[in-house]
Formats: sequence, structure tokens, C-alpha cells
Amino acid sequence: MATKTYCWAIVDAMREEMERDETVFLIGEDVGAPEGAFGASRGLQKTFGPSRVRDTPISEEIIVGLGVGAAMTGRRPIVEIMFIDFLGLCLDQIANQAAKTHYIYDGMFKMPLVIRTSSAVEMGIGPHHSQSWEAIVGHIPGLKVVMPSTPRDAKGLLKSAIRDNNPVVFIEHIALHRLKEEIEDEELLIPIGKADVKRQGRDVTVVASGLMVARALAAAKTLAKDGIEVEVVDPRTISPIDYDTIVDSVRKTNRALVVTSSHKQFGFGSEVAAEVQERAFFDLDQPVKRLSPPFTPAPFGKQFDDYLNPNTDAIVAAVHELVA
Amino acid sequence: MATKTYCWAIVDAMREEMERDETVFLIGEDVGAPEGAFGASRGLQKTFGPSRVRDTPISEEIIVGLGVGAAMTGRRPIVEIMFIDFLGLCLDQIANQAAKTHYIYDGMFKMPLVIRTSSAVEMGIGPHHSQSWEAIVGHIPGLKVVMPSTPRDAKGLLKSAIRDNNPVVFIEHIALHRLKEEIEDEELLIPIGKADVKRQGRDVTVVASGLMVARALAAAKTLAKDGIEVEVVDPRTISPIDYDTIVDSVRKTNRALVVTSSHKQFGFGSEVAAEVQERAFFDLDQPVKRLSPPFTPAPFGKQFDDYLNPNTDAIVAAVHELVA
Amino acid sequence: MTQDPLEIYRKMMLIRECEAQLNDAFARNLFPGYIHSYLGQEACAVGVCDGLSDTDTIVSNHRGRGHYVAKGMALKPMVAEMFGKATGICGGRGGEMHAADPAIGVLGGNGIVGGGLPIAAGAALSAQMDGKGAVSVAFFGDGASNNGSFGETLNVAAAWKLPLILVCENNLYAEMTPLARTVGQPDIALRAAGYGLPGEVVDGNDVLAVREAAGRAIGRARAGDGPTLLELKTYRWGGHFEGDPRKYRTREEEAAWKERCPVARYRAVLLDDRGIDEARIADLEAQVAAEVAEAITFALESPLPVAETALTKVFAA
Amino acid sequence: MTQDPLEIYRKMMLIRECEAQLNDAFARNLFPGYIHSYLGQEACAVGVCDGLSDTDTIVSNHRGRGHYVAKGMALKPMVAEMFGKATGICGGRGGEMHAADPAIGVLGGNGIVGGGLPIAAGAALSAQMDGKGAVSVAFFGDGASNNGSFGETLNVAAAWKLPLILVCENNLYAEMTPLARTVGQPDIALRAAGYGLPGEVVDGNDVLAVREAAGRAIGRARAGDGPTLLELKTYRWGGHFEGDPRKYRTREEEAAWKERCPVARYRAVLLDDRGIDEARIADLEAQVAAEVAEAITFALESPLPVAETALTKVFAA
Ligand SMILES: Cc1ncc(C[n+]2csc(CCOP(=O)(O)OP(=O)(O)O)c2C)c(N)n1
Ligand SMILES: Cc1ncc(C[n+]2csc(CCOP(=O)(O)OP(=O)(O)O)c2C)c(N)n1
Ligand SMILES: [Mg+2]
Ligand SMILES: [Mg+2]
Repeated sequence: MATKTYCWAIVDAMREEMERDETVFLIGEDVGAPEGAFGASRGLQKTFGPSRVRDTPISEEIIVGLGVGAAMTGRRPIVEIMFIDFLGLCLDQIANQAAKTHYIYDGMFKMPLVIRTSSAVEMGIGPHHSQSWEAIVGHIPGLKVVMPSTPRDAKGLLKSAIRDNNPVVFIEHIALHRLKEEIEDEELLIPIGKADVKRQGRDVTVVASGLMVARALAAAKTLAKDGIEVEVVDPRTISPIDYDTIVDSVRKTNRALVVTSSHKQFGFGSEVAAEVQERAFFDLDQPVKRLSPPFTPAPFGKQFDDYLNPNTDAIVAAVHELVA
Repeated sequence: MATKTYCWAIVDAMREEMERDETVFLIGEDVGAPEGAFGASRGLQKTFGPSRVRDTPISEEIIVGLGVGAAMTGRRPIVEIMFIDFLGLCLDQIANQAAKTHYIYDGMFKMPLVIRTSSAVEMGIGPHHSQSWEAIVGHIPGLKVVMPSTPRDAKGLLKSAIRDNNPVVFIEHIALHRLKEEIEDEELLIPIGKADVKRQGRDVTVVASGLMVARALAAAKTLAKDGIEVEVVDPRTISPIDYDTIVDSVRKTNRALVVTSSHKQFGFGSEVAAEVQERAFFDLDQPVKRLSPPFTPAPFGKQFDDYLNPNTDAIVAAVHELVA
Repeated sequence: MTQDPLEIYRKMMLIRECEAQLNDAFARNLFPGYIHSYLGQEACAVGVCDGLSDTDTIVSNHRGRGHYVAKGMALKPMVAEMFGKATGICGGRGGEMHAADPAIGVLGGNGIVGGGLPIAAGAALSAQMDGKGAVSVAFFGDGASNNGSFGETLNVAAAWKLPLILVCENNLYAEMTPLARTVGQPDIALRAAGYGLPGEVVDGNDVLAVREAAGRAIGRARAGDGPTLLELKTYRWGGHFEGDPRKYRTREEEAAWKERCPVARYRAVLLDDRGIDEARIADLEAQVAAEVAEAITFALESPLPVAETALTKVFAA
Repeated sequence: MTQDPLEIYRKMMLIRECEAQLNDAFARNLFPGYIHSYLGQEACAVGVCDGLSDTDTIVSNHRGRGHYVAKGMALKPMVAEMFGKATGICGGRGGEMHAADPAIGVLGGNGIVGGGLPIAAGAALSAQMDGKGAVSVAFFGDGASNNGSFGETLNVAAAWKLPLILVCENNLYAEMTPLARTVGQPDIALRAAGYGLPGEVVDGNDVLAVREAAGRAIGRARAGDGPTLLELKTYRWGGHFEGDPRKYRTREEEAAWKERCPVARYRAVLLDDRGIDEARIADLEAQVAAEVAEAITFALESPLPVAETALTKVFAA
């Protein structure tokens, strides 16, 4: 066991997989010699050389496209898009090419491609670096979308993503990079598509993703003092969503709240609420609630982020409303 | 009154607005001399000249960007992206630039930009021309998204979109282009953000958009024979959604079905189901149901489209389940 | 490279016949959907692919049949794919704009103009990492060269010295819009220098000229000397798709280009310069026509895929 | 164009002081978020904007303060915006990467590298339609020239002869990656010819050279002769942002570029060639320093915007 940050967990996952399989490589802006804009590729170019760990130009479309073409020809590329806000520059390669190639060509090509990207929502960097766009990729068939909330999940899911024969959009959060957790020394593979019940509880199910997981847990602690036992489910995989785990929990608690950093409208909250009410309607005592930032761009500055994004108090209040 | 096709309704709307306001112009691939890949700009270049009706290169990002820059400097551009499937090449200009400029700059710029685009879902053209991506733009604050299902709605909404001081993504459907309807000769402006109850009914609310509206109406006819009275609500505007109208209807019928051409996952169906269950939970006798194509790319060929997409029979069956 | 000059002619004729007979099926209402005909551009695909082997890859676009045939895709499953039939090389899911065959290095067509260029660069990166001298080719149109992916691809290919040959088939039109209206300068090849790679304008209707230029580019790529942009000046005989009334150009312009028919030109070379006799050529032509007819019959008689199969293969195991 | 040579110096010094004093605030932990410093590039913005009037527009990028100052944005609201204060020109919503002022033709910065080029082309299209001789300028970095939007913009601008001046400030780095590692050829200006517009490499640390080249480009654009790509060779004195340890380059390289300080060079011209005396310059410097200090104090003392205002102005009326 060793204590690792989320960021080092990412580095370790890539290092282990690159050691294990020489077809794995990494490209992206500043990932090579500079070792990652956020340090998430520290030491990799030194170990694996400038051919397997390459700096790219600021060319998001071809960064993904290089991965698509390399994956079709036998490699397992990891490509980095620095911020998920830049998805609009490479969505065609992700949604029309990577996601559909295996399908269109009747299974003749595999697409073992990992698209690593980051959200910086709530970090005060302003409108072009504060979005949580998991719903956009979640809407595309043929993609898997993963969003780990802890170092251990990050490592185990990234290793699984690299070994997956399908395109995986792997969404980190810059603010989580410094989070620490003990991680076993043995090989760690966490299956894509499995939710994790981060806390057991009988009264309310809180489905939380990314940054919101820690807050949901903090809220659960507070609520426990009032005798309200919250079950916190972290889907970890945004697509496909592990509804079995979520619905099992709701069947037990009869109340559900979804907390996300992405907008409610056409977002993860709506997706989960819709499916949960369909599957567990007669088990629900209350409608499924959603807690999300309001439907505005994110202006510059922490005070706005603090105001716009759900915090622990808001989760506590929402749970109180649900059990009222 | 004159009978007009959906396609001519689009042409008429642009012509009327270009006559009314000389800051309105149109650019896009093949919109000028060729008069539109689907004939939706017939006669416009002849009337307004090659400066105001311009053919662009196949450069989706700058097609939208030209509109953004022109809108910021006093014009009212209409830009055409031939198929909504090409959104991945211009989403940055739509979601990060057009949608946010008014907001970021504290209201100093208006963004009277219309992005006209088309879906060809169900037309057998294969995976890159068969998507219904309204949810992707629906997830972006600062955008309005419109998806008319009839010629009259198309005309009235397009004219409103052109006069709107905000970016509007206007989604046509190629298969609807030949649909005919009587349209009044007087000026026709249909407000963005208002749903239309296309048929009154007391038993079940069917929320249907785009191609699905006609099918929902056909299903309603069939169901009426069995004594089931379906209310068909066409939101017309996908963002912001007119929930007041939808929820009023559900409060009356106590049952709701959403039918769309887009995938259920993170799609319009989930968005509507989530909000309706939240607002009208205790009025619902059954969970809100969603009818959508399954979560796969669209292969080439009509037989696949017919199989994958909801048809009238499926709507009838789903309504029967809801009232069972 | 093929040593037999007749083999080159056979490939060109295969494409020519294929396009002609498909158009015929279309005219008789036997074809589902659009046909993006390759008629008139035969020398491009054949001249380029002549220098490639099965371990080299190509990425095609929406006008891909010429590329598929030139790279050696089996005719029956290729044609059946165009009809969307279950016997098609992709089981009929790809259809007219999408066929692929990893065994011979065909990485697929594309419904997105310009969408293939980055993918071809990715295949070139794989080849470079493999270090076995394989190359990657991207076929695309003049219209695609105006899309953002073009500049990104040229730059990355040059910066990394990728074994990539960028083949722009400049047929003067993108759908109904003439190239001249959408560019500041009509020679796409001239864009190469600014990105740091060689660019060359080639007569795309002269199969031997294409073959030579492509051969040089392929040689450079195999040797590790990096990418080349080839612009093949050619002409699309048909409309953007079959049925397009071609109002945007004159019948005279079309006739002038048909005078420069790439197939007829190479036929004359065979007769006049290579001393191959008319009878042998005619024989081969008949044989090719029969082969294509058989493929079309095969496709027409094949079943459509079962609709339920649409639910399969969204993900790989 | 400014006739007073001191006015050019004043603008350069305003930028220099602004950057220095902001860095100072940053070092004292008084600045929220990142600072993308313009130190070292002063001649670029000032040289280009000297030929523009308020009816001409500019589009900036993430490193925009130089452009804002050179185009004439009032100092206090500009600086307050950088701090995200309610008194900022955008009420503090834009922050360090986004300031705009329609009254003087500043159409904003951008957090998306390359995102501004298409917008500048749109403004140029407006200007062309207006027919009043206004021009549009896009400022962007060497890194941005590798993004797809660059090629699309060059091509459209050339095809339509837009009154657009594309100003690439080549400061040799994109974040921590040197340009040489990501391009096949290091002169961005050479990419112009292939798209059919003139391109010119200019010493970006020589304000008079920039002013002259920009003047020619602006003149062509006003006359309806279309766009120009100017590549201004310069250097970013600081890191990508303040606090960047700059491990990717040597202190020697930095020192060598500081030797070519654009401000000092122009100061020498004033002293040596224009016969302006030291005292007058020193006076102006003191005045500028005070003006900037006042703006910083104003910003520091201004309130943050009320968080609830975030809910307003999503849509225009
Ligand atoms: C990104 C994108 N934009 C537009 C289209 C519609 N479209 C299909 S083919 C075509 C013209 C392509 O022209 P070119 O690249 O010259 O190829 P050609 O058809 O001449 O062979 C267009 C505009 C598309 N499929 N993809
Ligand atoms: C599309 C996009 N990709 C990446 C980034 C992250 N990023 C911000 S600035 C920058 C470097 C830009 O380099 P250059 O254009 O040369 O401008 P400079 O910073 O040198 O002035 C990068 C990669 C971004 N903001 N947008
Ligand atoms: Mg063409
Ligand atoms: Mg730079």
C-alpha cells in the first residue's frame, strides 16, 4: 500500500500499461518533455522515449484522429485533450470516427483508444475552462465515458480503459489531482460500467459524480447527525451507466437525488432521473431531484463558482426536502 | 392562404427577413448559385446578390465563426451547416463563442445569429448523415434550439429566429422538406419557447418532436378508435423547453410518453421525463415513458432505419402500455 | 509496382465498368440511395495504389470505389456493400460511403469531408512506430482541402516526418460549387511548402504520371524522408451524385474533359507505345465487363441484412 | 497613424508597466488566477494598432492585454477586468482572458487557442459588406497557427478578399512546447502563399518595422485588395503564465532576447534618431507608471461582482 495522489495514480496507470504493452503510447499538448500541463505524465517520456510519449501541436482534431488511425492499425493510443472544453474542436473524430468505426465496418476494426481529458469546473478560470461536458459524449453510442472521483478509481479505471478495445473518454478533474488515497501495490483493474456505493444508507440515495462525490459524503456525515442515513452512489462510468446498482439503492431508500457539476438541462442529472423514475416509479416516495449549476456560462472568478455550483450545504438542504 | 412545402416555407422566411432588414445575410456550402443542397435557398442569390448569399468552402468551423464575428459587428447572419452530423467540426464556435459572447462581455455584444442545419435521420444515408443531435446543443446555456415539425412552424419560427438577438440553432429535417401546409399570407411570427398542442386529449400526453409529431398524430387517430384520447404536444423549441404547456397537459392526462428520433441516453426524452416527473410527480399514474431509437449508430439502409426508429405502431403500443 | 502494363489497364477498366454498371443499375431504380461516381478519375486511384502493397494503408472518402478497387478489394463483397447487402464486405452496414478491408489495408471511406486525413496520419504514425517501411495514403477531394483537418494534417505529418502521402484529387468541384469560388489560389499542392513538405501538381488523367509521382512520394515515405502532398488535377464526369442535373457547369466543359479520358489515354499508350494488340485489350475489356456484371448480379441477388443485426457490434469484446 | 513618435513609446510603456505591475501584484498574492504576460511583445500590439482607428476591429487571444492597451482600452476598467472586479469593463465576468469594448472595436479575447480567427474573419466580412474601408485584425500565437481554424481562415479570407490582417505573434513557444518541435517549417508567414494571400516575416521587436508592415497590410485591406498574414518574430519574456518555472528553455536564451528588448530599442531610436531628450522620456515613463499604479489600486479597491449577477445576461433582450 502506498498513498498516492490522483495525479500520480494517473501517471502510474499509464506507466504500468506502457510497460506491459508496447503498443500503448501517449500523445498530446505538453505531455512529452514538459511532462504534462498538470504533471500527469511525469517521467513517462524519460522512460519510454520521445516516440511513445509525444508533444503535439495545438491541433485537437488531429490529436484524436491520430489516435483513431493508430488504434485501427494495431496500437493502443492514449491521446490527451487538455480541457474537455476543447471538445468542440475534436468531437467529429470522437463521435463520428472513433465511436462508429467498429460498428460501421462490421467489427473488422477494434478501437482501443483512450481520450484523456480534464474538467476544471469550479476553478475560477472562466467560461472556456469550466465546463463539465460528460453528457455530450454520453449521448454518443459506441463511446464509453468514465469520470473517476478518487485516486484509486482513477488508476483502476484508466488501466481498464487502456485495455478496453473500445474508445473510452476518460474525464479527470484538475481540482482532484491533489487528492490522496491509499492504493494497493498489486495490479488494480476497476471494471468500466460498475458503480461504486461509496457509503451505505437506508434513507436517501444520492447519485454523485466527479467533484460532487466528496461533497455528497460530507453531506451524508452531517445528515447522519440528524439521523438521516444517505447512501452515496458514484456511477464512476457515465456511459454506460450502471443502473442496476443505482436502482437497487433507490428501491431500498425510496428517495433519490442526483448531484453533478454539469447543467441539469440535457445533463447527467436528467438522464439518471429519467431512468430511475422509469425503473423504480412505484418505489419512489418523492420525485427524483437534481442538483446542478444553473443554466449559465461560468464567469471568471471563484465567487461565481462558489455561488453557481452545488456545495455540501445545498446537498444537505436537498436531502432534507426529500425526506420532509 | 397558400399551400407551401416546408422547404419553401424556409425560403420564404429568409426572403421576407432579407427584404425587411438588409443586415440579414446567408452563407453556407452550396447555398448561393446552387440554391441549396436541398433547394432551401432557391432564388435568394438571384434576388439579393452574391454578397448577401454566399457559397462557402467546406469549412464548418469558419462558417459559424463568420457568423459570430458578423453578428458582433451589427449584422444578422444566417449560416448553414448542411447536416447536424457535422456539428463536431464547429461546436466550439457554437458552444464556446456564439453561446457565450453576450454573457462573457456583460451584454456588450448581441449575437443575432441563426445556425440553420438539418437532420436526415431515417433517410437511409448511413452513420454520418442520420443523427439527431439536438440534445448536444440543448445542453449549452446561451443557445436557443428550435426544431419545427410543420411548414407553418418552420416559417414562423425561422422568422423569429432571425429577429432574435441570440444564437438560435434551427434544425430542419430533410424528410419534412416536402411536407405541405396552408400558410397565411400575412406576416407570421411564431414565438421561440412556446410549445404547440397539436391535438387535444384527456388520456395520455405524447410529447413528440420533429419527424415524430406526424406519427404521434397518426397514433392518436388510431388510439381514438379504441376510445383513448391522446394529447400531442410538440415542443417546437428544444431549448428552452416550454414545460408549462407540457406539465399542464400531464396534470390533466396523468400519463406521459416522449417520442424522439434522438437516443434516449442523455437525450430529449430523458430531459423531458426528468423535468415532468419532478414537476408533476404526484399527478402521474405511471412513470414517464420514452420511445427512441436504440443506442447504436445508424447503419446504411432503410430497413435498418425502419427497424431502429419509433413508428406509429410503436407509439400506439407504448400508449396502450401506459393506460393498461 | 506492377510490371505488367496490362494490369494497370485492367484496374482502370474495372473501375470504369463498375461505375458504368452501377449507374446503369441506378437508372433502372435498382440502387438504394446515392451514388458518388468515380468515373473520370480512374487514373488517380490506380496510379497511386500501384505503388502500394497490402501492408500499406489507405483512407478513402465519400467517393471511394475507385480507391477500393485499385487497392485490391474483392469485387463482389465491395459491390454488395454499395447496395447495402448482407454479403457486403461490412455486412451492408457501411453502404455506399463506407467500405473497408483491414487485410489489404483499406481503412474505410468517410461521410465526413476531411474526416479521413487525421486518421490516415494516425495510420502513418503506427507505420512509423513499426519501422517496417509501410506507408499510409489519404485520398481526399479539393473541397476537403479547405477543411481545418487539412492544415492540421499537413503540419503534423511534416513535423513528425510521417510516412504519409496526401493525395488530393482536384476534380474542380465540391458538390455544386466550383473550386475557384472557394479558394484564393487554385493549386492545392502549393499549400505544402508553407507547412514544410513537398507538394506536386500532377496530371491526374495520366496514369503513368500519377504512378511516377506517387512512386517518388512512396519512396520518400518508406525511406523515412516524410510526407508528400500530391495534387492530381482531374475531373468528375458525373454529377456530385447520380441524378445531379449539373446546372453549375457547361456540357462543353464536360466534353472537353472527356476528350482527356484517362482510360482511353492509357489504352492508346498500350497500343501505340507498348505494342499490345487491340485483340488482347478487347479481350481483357470483355472479361472485366463480365466480372463486374457478375458482381452486380451477386449484389442484386444477395439478401439485405436482417434489421435486428443493427443492435450488434456497437462495442468490441 | 500616430505622427507623434512619443505616443508610440507611451503605448509601449503602458503595456510594459501594466505587465510589470500586474506581475508584482501576482507575486504579492493579490491577483486571482493566471497571468499570461505580454512582456517582451509590446512592439507587436503597438505597431499593428497604430494603423487602426476605432471603427477597425481586433480579435485577441488569451494573451491579450497588450492588444487591449494598444487599441486604446481605458486602463482602469481593463485592469479591473483582469482582477475580475465589478468595475471591470465586462463587470468582472470575463477575467484575465476576456476583455472587450465595442466602442473602440475590441471584439474580445479568447480562452480557446485559434478560436478568434474565424470571428475576426466574420468582422472582416461585416466590414466588407459595409464598404466603408474598415479592417479587421486577428492576433494569435504561433501555437494557434497549427489549429484547423488557421487554414480555414486564411483560405476564406483569400477567396473572398476580406479586409483582414492576420497577425501571428511568433514567440517561439506554445505553453511549454517549443514551436520547432511541432511544425515542419518554422516560418508561419510562408503558409500564406499556398492559400493565395501575401505573407511577411517581420521583426516583432522592432515597433517601426511592425508599424510599417502592418501599415502596408492595412492599406491593402482598406483598398479592397484583401488579407495579409504577418508573422511577427518575438519572444515571451515570462513563462506561459506567471509562476511557470520555464524548464523548457535556458536562461541564456531569455537573456539574449532581452537584449533585443523592443521598448529599449525604440527608446534608443527616440534618443538617437529623433533627438528627443532623456528628460522628456523619463517624464513620460514616470507618468505612465503612475497611471498604471492608479489603475491597479483602482482594481484592488474595487468590489467583486455580486455572485447572483451570474444569473443575468445569459440572453439578450
Ligand atoms: C464535413 C462535411 N461537410 C459537408 C459535407 C457534404 N458534402 C459531401 S461531399 C461534398 C463535396 C466534397 O468535395 P470534394 O472534397 O472536392 O470531393 P468530390 O466530391 O469532388 O470528390 C460535400 C460538401 C460532408 N459530407 N461533410
Ligand atoms: C484549443 C485550445 N487548446 C489548448 C489550449 C491550452 N493552451 C492555452 S494557451 C496555449 C499555448 C498557445 O500558444 P500560442 O498560440 O503560441 O500563444 P502564446 O501563449 O505563445 O502567446 C495552450 C496550448 C487552449 N486554451 N485552447
Ligand atoms: Mg472535388
Ligand atoms: Mg507562442
